[in-house]
Amino acid sequence: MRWLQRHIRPEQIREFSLLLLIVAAVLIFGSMIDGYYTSRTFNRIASSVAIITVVAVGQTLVVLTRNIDLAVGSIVGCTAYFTGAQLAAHHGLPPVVAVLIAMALGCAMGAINGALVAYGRVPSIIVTLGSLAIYRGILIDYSGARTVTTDSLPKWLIDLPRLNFITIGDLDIRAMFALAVGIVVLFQIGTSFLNVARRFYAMGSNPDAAELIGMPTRQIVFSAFVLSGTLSGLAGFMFLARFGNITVEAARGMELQVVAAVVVGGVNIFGGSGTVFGAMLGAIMIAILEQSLFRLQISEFWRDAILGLLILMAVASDAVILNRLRAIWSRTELKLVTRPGTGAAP
Amino acid sequence: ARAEATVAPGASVDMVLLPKFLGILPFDQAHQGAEEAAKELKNGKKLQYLGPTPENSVAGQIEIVTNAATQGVGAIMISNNSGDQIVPAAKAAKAKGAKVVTWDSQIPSAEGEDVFVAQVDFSETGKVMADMALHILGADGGKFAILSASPDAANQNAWIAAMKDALKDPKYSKLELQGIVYGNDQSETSYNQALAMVDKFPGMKLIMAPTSVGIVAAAKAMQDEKLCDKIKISGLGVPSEMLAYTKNGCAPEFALWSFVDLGYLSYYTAYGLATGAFKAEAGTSFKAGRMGTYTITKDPTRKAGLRVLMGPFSLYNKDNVEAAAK
Amino acid sequence: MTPATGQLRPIDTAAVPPVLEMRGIAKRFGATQALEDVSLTLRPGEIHALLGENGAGKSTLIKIMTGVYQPDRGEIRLAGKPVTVGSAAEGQIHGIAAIYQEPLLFPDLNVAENIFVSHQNRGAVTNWRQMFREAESILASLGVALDVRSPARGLTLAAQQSVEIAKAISLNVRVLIMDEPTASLSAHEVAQLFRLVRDLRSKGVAILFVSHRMEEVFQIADTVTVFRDGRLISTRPAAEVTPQKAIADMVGREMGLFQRRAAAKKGEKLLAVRGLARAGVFEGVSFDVHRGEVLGFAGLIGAGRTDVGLALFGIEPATSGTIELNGAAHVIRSPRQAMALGIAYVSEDRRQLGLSLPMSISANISLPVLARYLSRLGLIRTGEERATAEAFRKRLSIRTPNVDLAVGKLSGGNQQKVMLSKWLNTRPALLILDEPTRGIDVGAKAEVHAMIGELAAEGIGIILISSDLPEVLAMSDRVLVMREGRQMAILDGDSATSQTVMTAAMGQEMAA
Amino acid sequence: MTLPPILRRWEALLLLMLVVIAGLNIVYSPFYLGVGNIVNLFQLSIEKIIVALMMTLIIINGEIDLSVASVMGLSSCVTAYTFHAGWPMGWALTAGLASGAVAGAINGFWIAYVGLPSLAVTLAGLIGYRGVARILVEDRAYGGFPEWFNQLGQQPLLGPLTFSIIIFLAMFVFMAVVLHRSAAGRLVYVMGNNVQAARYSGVRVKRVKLLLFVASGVVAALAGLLYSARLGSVRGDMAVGFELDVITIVLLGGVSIFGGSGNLLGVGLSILVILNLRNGMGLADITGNTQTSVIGALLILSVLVPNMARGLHSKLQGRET
Ligand SMILES: Nc1ncnc2c1ncn2[C@@H]1O[C@H](COP(=O)(O)OP(=O)(O)OP(=O)(O)O)[C@@H](O)[C@H]1O
Ligand SMILES: Nc1ncnc2c1ncn2[C@@H]1O[C@H](COP(=O)(O)OP(=O)(O)OP(=O)(O)O)[C@@H](O)[C@H]1O
Ligand SMILES: [Mg+2]
Ligand SMILES: [Mg+2]
Repeated sequence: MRWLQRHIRPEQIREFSLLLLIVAAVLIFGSMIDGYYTSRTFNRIASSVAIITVVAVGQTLVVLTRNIDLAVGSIVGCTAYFTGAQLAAHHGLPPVVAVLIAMALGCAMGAINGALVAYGRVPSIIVTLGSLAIYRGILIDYSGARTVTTDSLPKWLIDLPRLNFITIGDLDIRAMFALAVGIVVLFQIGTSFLNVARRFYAMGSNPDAAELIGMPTRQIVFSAFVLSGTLSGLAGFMFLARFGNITVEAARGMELQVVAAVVVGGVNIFGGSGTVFGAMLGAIMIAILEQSLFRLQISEFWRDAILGLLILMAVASDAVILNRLRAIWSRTELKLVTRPGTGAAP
Repeated sequence: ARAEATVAPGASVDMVLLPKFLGILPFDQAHQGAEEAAKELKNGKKLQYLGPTPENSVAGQIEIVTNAATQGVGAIMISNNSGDQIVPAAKAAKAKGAKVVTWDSQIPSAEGEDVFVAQVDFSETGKVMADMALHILGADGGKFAILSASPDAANQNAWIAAMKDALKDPKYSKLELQGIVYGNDQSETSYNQALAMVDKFPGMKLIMAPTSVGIVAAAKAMQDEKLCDKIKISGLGVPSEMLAYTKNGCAPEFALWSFVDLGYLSYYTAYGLATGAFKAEAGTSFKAGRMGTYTITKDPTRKAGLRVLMGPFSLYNKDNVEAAAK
Repeated sequence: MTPATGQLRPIDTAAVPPVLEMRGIAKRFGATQALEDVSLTLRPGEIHALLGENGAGKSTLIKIMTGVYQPDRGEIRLAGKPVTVGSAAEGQIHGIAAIYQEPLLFPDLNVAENIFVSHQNRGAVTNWRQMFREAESILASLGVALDVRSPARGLTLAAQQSVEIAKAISLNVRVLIMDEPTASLSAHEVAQLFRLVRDLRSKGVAILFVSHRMEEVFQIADTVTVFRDGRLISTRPAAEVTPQKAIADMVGREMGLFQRRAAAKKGEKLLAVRGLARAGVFEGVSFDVHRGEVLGFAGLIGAGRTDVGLALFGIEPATSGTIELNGAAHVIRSPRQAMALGIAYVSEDRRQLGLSLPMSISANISLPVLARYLSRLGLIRTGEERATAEAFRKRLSIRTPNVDLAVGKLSGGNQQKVMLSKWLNTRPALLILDEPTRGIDVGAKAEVHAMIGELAAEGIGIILISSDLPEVLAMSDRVLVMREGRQMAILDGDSATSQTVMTAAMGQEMAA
Repeated sequence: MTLPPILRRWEALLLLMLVVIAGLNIVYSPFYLGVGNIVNLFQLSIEKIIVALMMTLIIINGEIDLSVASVMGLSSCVTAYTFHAGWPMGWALTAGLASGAVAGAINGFWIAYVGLPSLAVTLAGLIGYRGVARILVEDRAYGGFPEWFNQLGQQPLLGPLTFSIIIFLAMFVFMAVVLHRSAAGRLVYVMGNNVQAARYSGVRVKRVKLLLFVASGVVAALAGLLYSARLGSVRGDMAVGFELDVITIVLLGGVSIFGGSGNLLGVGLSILVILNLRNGMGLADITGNTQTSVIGALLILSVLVPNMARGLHSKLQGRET
């Protein structure tokens, strides 16, 4: 226990508590729904989580720096549409190039947001509320209200959502889900160990101090937005692959889903704390609630009310658990600290 | 029947074409049709194609109608997404002398509306959908569910009601409606809902989606999950978007009407009313250019209100979808 | 330039060329001329003390050195070459680091990371193990034992200050600037810190040291520079200055050091606390406070004195024990209740807990008793509010152009005075002062001390929590000593000496 | 903070924008200056701007309420449902307002007493309250309200002014006094700046926060009812998505999203700027996404341009900001 308390912080345990809540939810729903524990349920949830997660990773980085990116839905929509249109026009485009196109476009859009926030010193909520509308407007003008249809897309793309990464028993891990998990792992490691990435935390934790000790605060904020845009671009590509039919309305409103995932996942909306892993758990939690609620034999019209309640419960119980843990930790901390005068052994 | 009114070209009337919202294909096709009619009728004023964004549809439609009235336009053509909530604005527009023609989706109470240009007979829609279901599922019938747009779409609700009505006919006794689900006319939501329906409704053999967004999303979902053998898709769809699924058997049969024609006819109707060529009264006939002669009748699907019935449905299957998709 | 810039220095470093020179620096903030024609020279291996009243411009000069502010005029020379220090990062590249008056930690990062966060060349990857180890050893050398893995959020001010110091010494700097580093440290920690500072001096680091505690300055400084109203008054070797002289330079007149407060007449019993405890934080605290009495609270950092204050004020209510006020027992659960009972608590952390920095001086002063300023319609009578603030501005000589100014714009010491005003304005029966003179200059300190005397004489009971031992000894009728959340002793005025207090505060080990 | 300087930079900028926009409208649209149009200009967004007034207080307090649009929907649906269940209209309206108070109290409880972030709580509210409205009305549309109710929403009451506009004007004055002159307003600012300092000063921060959210719920409910009166009919999707417009108005008004600063004068001007801009574009037949894009660009530029000007200014002076 002592060892645990020295090496694990309550903030890390919060992710564990969210994991517990997820398990609890799965058990409860499993007892209420016939045939719940199937690979199909897993796949439903996994594939609906995959895209949101990728965007949520980027959003987490932005939120860590005490900003918010509300333009992600529009960026996903734009990249999905634009990449789809390119693929429809040039069937021979290699997959890698398609992915790069999507990411480059997302990156550019994120860079515009980032430049306005970091160098133009415009609050992020204002910038991204604006670009949310502007990017969507550009898309509508560009598209002329056409839809990118599945049959205009190359076959490899249409088959992509069904591509398996590995199969364990009868559990298919789809490539897209694996990609999302891979990104989470990558960024989780990056944000825990890379000094450059730790600056996101420092910056959000105390921007004034960051400025005073000479951190390149503008670059930090800028790069968070660029990463968020790039990941949204990648998500746009995944969106295109998964849904095939891309209207100009694609991914409208996704920003709220993503923010919900990030908040439920325990990322502090005022910056400085939270992890991309947590954000993924948040996305999973919400997806489980949504999907499972749907399968319960309850009226279509009851779903949102219950969903709202459950999200609130998830956030509340998470906070309660975390507070308990913090209390336990801080209580023992007193004993752990050796005060000056009682010998300096650490 | 009275004499057929002729619509004289060359007048200058400000006209507004107002879709539910901007950015999806069928409405743009209607716009095309209306432009075609405008050219034929040599209207001196340019047709305004104005619409709200989807998330602001209701408030946006009301705002556009109100502003159009302020500007004193001659006619407003609305694909109404606001139910009866548009009524005060429409009435105000009429009071300022504008003609209010609805198309695609009507004002349920018919208040504030001169005439509704109905794409098809709404009670017919129910029968057409039931027929397609029976045709696809075969004589033994089976279970099916509906993937609708939003719970607030007046035309969708009317069609679903009509279909429920039609199902009472013993002819369709083998068809069992398991439930209605809403995809909010969003591809992603519809796609996810379609997948979820598979789990929610055990034994479901068909998804009936009377929405052009929902039907493609559902077809793609079934194809992605390799479920096309077990679960078929039908409903109302745009041929060019449905081509692949009809050919590979996921969506063997679906129906629609021509939105280009609908826009064209709506324009003729509104222009005729605004120029005083004819009045919005039951029994009036008029000639609508290349589409021929239409008559204004009482709308049998509503308590009050007049309509011009365009009809009929076009049914699409693997034999004719390719030609229609061109 | 002032005439004496070091030629008279007895130490051999005088021959060493200066590492940092400031020449003719001027800086203006709106109507305030914060600095005017200031020149200062720092040499390797020199501890240079900077003295001045609150608002004299010390912090501003420091921020110019570190690149946070740009001077309006003047130049900075580093090792003889003129440089522009465009940002704090550039300052660091030049080998200049600062510990600011207000700790600047990242609450979400852990202690170790806070220490190393500004290191430019840490490599790409954080080696957590190594970082924890190094952080622990730096803190150990400071004599502070903190859990390096715990986040900085929630650390007491003193602990935060320790982390700041650790942060600065972990950087191998040529010039180290310390803006009131000892303000919230107690004698033991100060001694610890000074050992380190001397260590650095012997390694050739130039140290600029700001403090309002005279005895410390003369204990450690080689050179003493005094500022007044943004101008440099004198720069002299420490050996040639006496505290009295320095104070005279600072305030422009002669003034004494601490005067022991004449014991006021003790009134009837105001507060009786028995066995007060908050689970896991402190326990077994029992004491009385009489009207007109000053009860000092002494102890090392983290001894739990603040926690007792918070319990009495209802912020973190006690979990057991009794509190009696005027003979009636009360369970205090909220600050509001405490205020209704006539208790006021002046927090030690004015930025986080004490003041609303963007709001005006008058709005801050009226806040706890806003109801007093309401008209019959429930609107605030701003005239009245301002009048009160004006009165306090005069009484505590708060330096400000007007009372509508945002508190955040004031210098640290003046902020402290605003906070005192705010609580005096509640007309308390029991006043809990937590480090009331932290970061305020001798003049103001004397004023606060005089005020404590006056308030006691008016019959107010005062609890004075302070890490400034001479202050506690001079002001208190009795001294309560705490250690690790326990009450060690209550010493009477006469038996309370720095010796006895420290012995109690450090436990047995010190007794030797 | 007691009295906002009448024309600080931000407000001056908004005023300038307003003058430019109104000028363009006058020049380019012959219909703009009509009394009917000016009334419409307010009337078409009246519910949003009423909610924006309360949202100003919430954001200055350092919180956010994303559930307002859903509460608008909830109150309309509760009123419609109870009215059609046979309640007299007066009671039905009371029930609608009460539902807003309850929704606000639920938000406030979790935020103030449990300490959850308002963004999370009201996001759940955004989904949940809409859900409750849906349970009540499902896919139905309720009309047939008493004539006086529809009249109230649609017809002028005092000269050309409608009931909603009168309510808005009265609320604007009231809120301005509360925010800038009363103790309550002072507490709103203090808590927005530094909630800990407020707590240490004996402010009952939890209670203030709770009351603020209850007020937000009631105001949103009132706005919802005004909206149903204006439309004459109620559906489950009443006011969906309004929250973003409301927040846009408040932010353009110069209120900091981190709380503690901003004032109602700015928000009032921002309301005028946005309404006039929308109206002008509507009259110029600019709708849909083009319109929202223009407002989005305006939002960004309104902060960016002064920032750049200031940056340039201080560059010229050779000093940092
Ligand atoms: N950012 C600022 N804006 C406006 N005025 C400022 C600013 N910073 C400092 N000042 C003013 O400049 C003067 C010098 O302040 P400074 O903080 O340098 O004083 P100080 O000597 O450090 O005082 P203290 O001992 O109280 O810390 C003060 O009058 C202060 O109010
Ligand atoms: N090494 C440490 N240095 C400083 N504070 C610590 C240390 N370890 C723990 N603390 C914290 O200090 C708290 C008790 O300190 P409190 O602030 O009540 O003491 P204090 O005597 O007022 O000290 P200070 O002089 O810092 O105000 C404990 O809750 C503990 O979390
Ligand atoms: Mg200072
Ligand atoms: Mg303390």
